Amino acid sequence: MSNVDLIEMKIPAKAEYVGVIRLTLSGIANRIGFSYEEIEDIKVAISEAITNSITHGGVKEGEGEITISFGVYEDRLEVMVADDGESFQLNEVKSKIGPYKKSESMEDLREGGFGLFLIEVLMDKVQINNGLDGVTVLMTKYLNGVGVDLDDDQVSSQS
Amino acid sequence: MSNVDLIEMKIPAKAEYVGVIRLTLSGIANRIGFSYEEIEDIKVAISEAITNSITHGGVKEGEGEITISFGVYEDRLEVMVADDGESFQLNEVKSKIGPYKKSESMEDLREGGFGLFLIEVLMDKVQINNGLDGVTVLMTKYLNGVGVDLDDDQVSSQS
Amino acid sequence: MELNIDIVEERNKSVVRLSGEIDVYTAPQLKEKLLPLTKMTGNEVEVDMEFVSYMDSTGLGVFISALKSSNENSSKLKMINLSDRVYRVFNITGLHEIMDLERINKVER
Amino acid sequence: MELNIDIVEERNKSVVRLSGEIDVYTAPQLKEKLLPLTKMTGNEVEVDMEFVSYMDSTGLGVFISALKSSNENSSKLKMINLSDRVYRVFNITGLHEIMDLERINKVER
Ligand SMILES: Nc1ncnc2c1ncn2[C@@H]1O[C@H](COP(=O)(O)OP(=O)(O)O)[C@@H](O)[C@H]1O
Ligand SMILES: Nc1ncnc2c1ncn2[C@@H]1O[C@H](COP(=O)(O)OP(=O)(O)O)[C@@H](O)[C@H]1O
Repeated sequence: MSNVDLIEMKIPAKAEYVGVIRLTLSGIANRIGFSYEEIEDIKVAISEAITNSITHGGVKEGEGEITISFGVYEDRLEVMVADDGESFQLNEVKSKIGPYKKSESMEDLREGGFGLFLIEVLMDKVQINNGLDGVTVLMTKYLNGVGVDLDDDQVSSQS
Repeated sequence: MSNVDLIEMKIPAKAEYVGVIRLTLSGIANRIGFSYEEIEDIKVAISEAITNSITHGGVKEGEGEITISFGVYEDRLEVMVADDGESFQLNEVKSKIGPYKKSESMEDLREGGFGLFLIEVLMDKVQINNGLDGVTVLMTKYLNGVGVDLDDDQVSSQS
Repeated sequence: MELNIDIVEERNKSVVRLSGEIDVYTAPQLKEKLLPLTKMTGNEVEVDMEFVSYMDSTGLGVFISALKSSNENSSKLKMINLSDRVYRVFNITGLHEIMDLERINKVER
Repeated sequence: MELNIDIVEERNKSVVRLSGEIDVYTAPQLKEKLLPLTKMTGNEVEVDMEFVSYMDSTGLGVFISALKSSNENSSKLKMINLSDRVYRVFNITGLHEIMDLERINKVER
């Protein structure tokens, strides 16, 4: 018996299926023993990753596919979201994301760029891989809320 | 754009994940427009198929894998449940299943055999395939509750 | 996605309050707790199913074996407060004919 | 998994009652209904979020563009009855500093 259960899902890259994944996630996270608050946080993080795959994946709405893998461990949940769209310049993007800063004037206020930031804040560990054939976001949430750094790259080695 | 959305899931053949599939199903069926009552019926049918894969699939608990595919059409939902376990003698089984009959005495009352019967009653169309490498159950539920016989074997041709 | 099983022992009577889902995952726990109660001669086992939000054939299996056991041991088994959903599963399979079932807000047997 | 948008027009005031989830699927509908209200000079737009069960950054995007529009058109935008969950998303991103937010059972801005 291995110490991880893998659940894999493939959905069309369509906005209407993000809510379905949230339902699946709530069942899985509940099994692991996460609290209501934690489950709601993970829901947001996963939705952000899937939303990015849908809106930035570079595929025409409804034509791409998104793979979501849940790695169920005793002490944590690993979620991988992978699309088959275009990659992006992570460093360039990283300089733009973050919370709202008072210095921003109302006119310049960006209307996006909060998704990756929310993922980073709400999850304990985030790893973004930019492949030739799409983007993979690997997110980890620990049961006790503390992001201990263990050798836990089982799911990532799959990507 | 194709006229069907496919959602595919792979789960470990473990009892604890049947409830997760019910949550996923409720999201998908809700999107299609099924009523609460219909969704509850489909939940039972799918759970019966997955339960059979877990308990009769012939794999040691926790070692097999079950694939569940949802075919989302405008007028119907197709759900396929496939395991990688042993096949069974469908005809032999068919003679045993069905509702309780008054002739059965209390002592002989069977404790199982209601699963496949419930699937047949609750869904509009059921097709069971016995392969060399496992059993595949394909279930269809129409939106209006009427099982019209159309040329709708898109999902089945995948199995 | 869990099943909570609450047992209150009264004189010659056991009241079993269930809440949650009865499926392949939770049915074994239910069987383990329910069967011993039906083995006590003369005992009246009342299962309150008001808060059972889901039940499939795995639940039927448990209640059938509990019914058999109560017949063998001269105890009584009764299910009360069945929702329409839960009753539907007994009804479709014809088991409402041999089980003592009381629907919620509707008296039947 | 849907968002219901109910708009009641009063004198110089629009009350928008939301219920359901704000995500990538529903945000476009919300934007389409909310933005025109902020374009009416002098209008007070009050968004009641008591029954919003889920919101992510796609919701923030809608409210940011509504805020910009209300600044440009001299209207007012206010979100009321925010649950802890919904408030959390505004708060983490720092947007609570520029938005007129009223939490449920808690007055803040
Ligand atoms: N899956 C993805 N595929 C391609 N580009 C992406 C992906 N995810 C994020 N990005 C890039 O990162 C940027 C920041 O993403 P995010 O913080 O979620 O904000 P937003 O989506 O609102 O722009 C996006 O604008 C996009 O350029
Ligand atoms: N996925 C499966 N793999 C192997 N055998 C199966 C499978 N599904 C059903 N069967 C066979 O069909 C029989 C009837 O199934 P069912 O009506 O669900 O009742 P039960 O599971 O309670 O026996 C089972 O006992 C089993 O022999």
